[in-house]
Amino acid sequence: MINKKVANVSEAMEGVKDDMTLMVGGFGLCGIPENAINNLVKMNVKGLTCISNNAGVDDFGLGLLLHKRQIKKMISSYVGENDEFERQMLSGELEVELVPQGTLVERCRAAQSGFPAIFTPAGYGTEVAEGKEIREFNGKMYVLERAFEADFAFVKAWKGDAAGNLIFKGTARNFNPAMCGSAKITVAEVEELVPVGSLDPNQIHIPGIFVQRIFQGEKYEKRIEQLTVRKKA
Amino acid sequence: MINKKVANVSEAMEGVKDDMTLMVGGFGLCGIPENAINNLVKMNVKGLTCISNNAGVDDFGLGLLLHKRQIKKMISSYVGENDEFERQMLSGELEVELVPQGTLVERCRAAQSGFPAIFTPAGYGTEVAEGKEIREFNGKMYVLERAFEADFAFVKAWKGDAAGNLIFKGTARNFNPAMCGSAKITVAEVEELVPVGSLDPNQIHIPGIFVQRIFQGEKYEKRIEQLTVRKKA
Amino acid sequence: MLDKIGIAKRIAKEVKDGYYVNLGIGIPTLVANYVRDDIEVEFQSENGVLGMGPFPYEGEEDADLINAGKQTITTLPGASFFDSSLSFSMIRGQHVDLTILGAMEVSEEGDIANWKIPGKMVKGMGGAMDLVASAQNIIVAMMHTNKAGESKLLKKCSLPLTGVGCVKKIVTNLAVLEVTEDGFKLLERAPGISVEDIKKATEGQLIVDGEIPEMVL
Amino acid sequence: MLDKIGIAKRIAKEVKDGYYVNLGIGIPTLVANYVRDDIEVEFQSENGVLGMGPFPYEGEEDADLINAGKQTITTLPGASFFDSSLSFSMIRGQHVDLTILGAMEVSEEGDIANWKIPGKMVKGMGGAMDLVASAQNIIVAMMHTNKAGESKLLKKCSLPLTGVGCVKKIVTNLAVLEVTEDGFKLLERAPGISVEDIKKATEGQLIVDGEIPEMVL
Repeated sequence: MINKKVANVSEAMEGVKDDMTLMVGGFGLCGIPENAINNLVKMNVKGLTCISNNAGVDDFGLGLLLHKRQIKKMISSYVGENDEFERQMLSGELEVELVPQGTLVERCRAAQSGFPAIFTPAGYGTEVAEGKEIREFNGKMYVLERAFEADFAFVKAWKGDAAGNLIFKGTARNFNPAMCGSAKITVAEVEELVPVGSLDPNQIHIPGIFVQRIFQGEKYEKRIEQLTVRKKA
Repeated sequence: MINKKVANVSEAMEGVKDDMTLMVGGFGLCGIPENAINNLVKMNVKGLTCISNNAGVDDFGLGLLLHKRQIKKMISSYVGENDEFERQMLSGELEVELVPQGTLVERCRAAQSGFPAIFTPAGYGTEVAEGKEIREFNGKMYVLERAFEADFAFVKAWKGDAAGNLIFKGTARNFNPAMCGSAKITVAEVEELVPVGSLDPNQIHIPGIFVQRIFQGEKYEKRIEQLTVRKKA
Repeated sequence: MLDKIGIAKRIAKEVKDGYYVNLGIGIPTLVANYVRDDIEVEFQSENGVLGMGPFPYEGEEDADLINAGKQTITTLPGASFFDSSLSFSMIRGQHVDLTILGAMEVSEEGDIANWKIPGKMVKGMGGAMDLVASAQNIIVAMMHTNKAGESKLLKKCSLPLTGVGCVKKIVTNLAVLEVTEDGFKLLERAPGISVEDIKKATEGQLIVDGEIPEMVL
Repeated sequence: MLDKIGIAKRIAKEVKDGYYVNLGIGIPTLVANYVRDDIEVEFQSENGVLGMGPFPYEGEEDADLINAGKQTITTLPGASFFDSSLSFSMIRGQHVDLTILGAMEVSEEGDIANWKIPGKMVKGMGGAMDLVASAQNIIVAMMHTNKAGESKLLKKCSLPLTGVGCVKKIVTNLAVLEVTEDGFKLLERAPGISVEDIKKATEGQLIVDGEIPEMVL
């Protein structure tokens, strides 16, 4: 068993530098690598390009990095619910590449899987396709989209072991699996680091080969963005 | 919950006709849809094109269909361990398209996922790439391979429910997941059909949306191709 | 004239037995509440869940269980979780039978715009571009006119597009329309709304063929 | 001269701490038995398992647990199962550090042929084409000559190729060789084998630079 465990978040972040490209897991605030993000704020690295479906909210998640102007460019599919983001984008302070959600995840997976590019129908006929190769297959039009290249991927899982094996919970899975192994170094933080051998090999979502560093995360806030409930009858 | 359960293998095979293209899950004899294959023999459909990593052995798996000359064309990555196969192929009675294993599974997944084609490095510079588009990305050469088109996919899972959700066991998973939803109709047979709601939604390998029919399989032989053991000390 | 709930109720009638349905944010989310309960339907959300149920009871919400609108949800028996990649395999691979989403504009050729107002508002397309480029069956739920009273059913969309030639049906507060080769074909009027009202509110080519029935909700 | 076990033992020394290794059928499979036990290594098999252990004890075999050679296996703590698609993501995505496989022929430019003898034998390429097109580090394990005594280290391969310019190192019953821009560079001799013996058995360009040490197993 190849041991991927590191002592803490600081050790896990070793090598992260200004101007790097980072993949950050999560959908909205669900399943985001809270420890890694908070540590990026503390490290004060600047000029970052972040590949992440969303940009957090004003005071949580990647919103914290936006607030401190640490992010040069965001590559995302949806960035609503974040006033500071919208302000920086409309004023031109922040570069933004908006990518259809399915394309975003598949450009991650392409990097993970050794594919240089994909043909997807998403965005055909829109400004997303401008300047890109278009091709017809079986009467339908497709856009050629390239695999991402990133320095670090930060993901969050529910359970993991020192071998780097990961299990996600509910819809906190989202973009995290496709980002594992999609950057030069993948850092996984887990709510619970369990002993090697205690996870069922049949039920592992991401095998350890895709993860370079793993650590036990701390103090998860797991904030809910839109609390919707019904009353008990 | 949308109910996919059918009473038995005969009902599951409804609509299978001569000259169709079938995907068949499994690796060697591991994880093959034994009930579906045996029923294809019984139905005596002819002129089939089979997409399957292997072709069974002389007296088991797809070898049974080869023996009865029901297969016109095999699309596989490895067809050793089958004398009748080799004879039919070398004599020209059987058409064979040999496809690199990673390409084979990804052409299934492309069909499942709505991708028309993929660029893969496998086979570049070999006869596999002949007549296909070659393209360089970042200094490396890739071959354009097309998504499969199939009428039926037959897969075998360990557990499943009437919603069509599937869980595979060990290395019997192999090609089965990528074939689910990759043909017009996907038929899953399971060792154990469990009540809906008894599978953990977090641990389902293939969601039911990819499966059109599911049934409880019978009399699994699960033959071992190469028994390798060590003596107890 | 219909309110948002009325639009949701009318669209719910388009949901058929055995359908897998993806609901967009806003009015489409409400559709789930009005689907007949004697048919089998499963709701998919592109962030990674199939078999969504109603909102959780107070105090039973789980931060790890949300829909694409980031709302807390529950699941029904037979549900499954999966990653974003497999989720868009369901969508792009046309395994989802019906997509219902909102729009800022729809053109008479079935183009749709719903993600950007240049210089003013950019929220992003989320999964909408994948959905409209892939779905066989797309219904748009929206108001017939914008806040300024201008038609949202146009000859050509003025805003950046989300997809081209993809919308099949539109349900607004005023009408049900089908997108045909010749333009918006009027199928039904909202209660109390005349064909004349709909003509006035529709900039794109409107086809009125014979008597137009009033919707039954 | 080495036997198959000797070749496996010599290749085992190429396996480094922290390596994920894919072993082909035949001699490569034997390598696992001779890797130092003070380093951390995991074996991947392309049919869908990472963290393979030894063969099972008699009576403990499981038909659902095999390697790519269809042999019954066991797993070690930390192992995982996955589908063929994710398995080839590991391979194609260069997450596997070392690939060891057999060959019928290797050319001095690093081309490899191991899947077909036209008109005579066609077993198929299995995962070999993906492995050789993707791996950064490929070691070929084979006999230096075929049964007819002809060299398998050639100027050009005569058989249909599996991959081009991909082989980095070759371990045969006679020698260890590195594939360089100028040809096969002789690194080590097998016990009892002279440089002259190796020259005779090598059709492709052989580079002998200085004293060639005998292998230490």
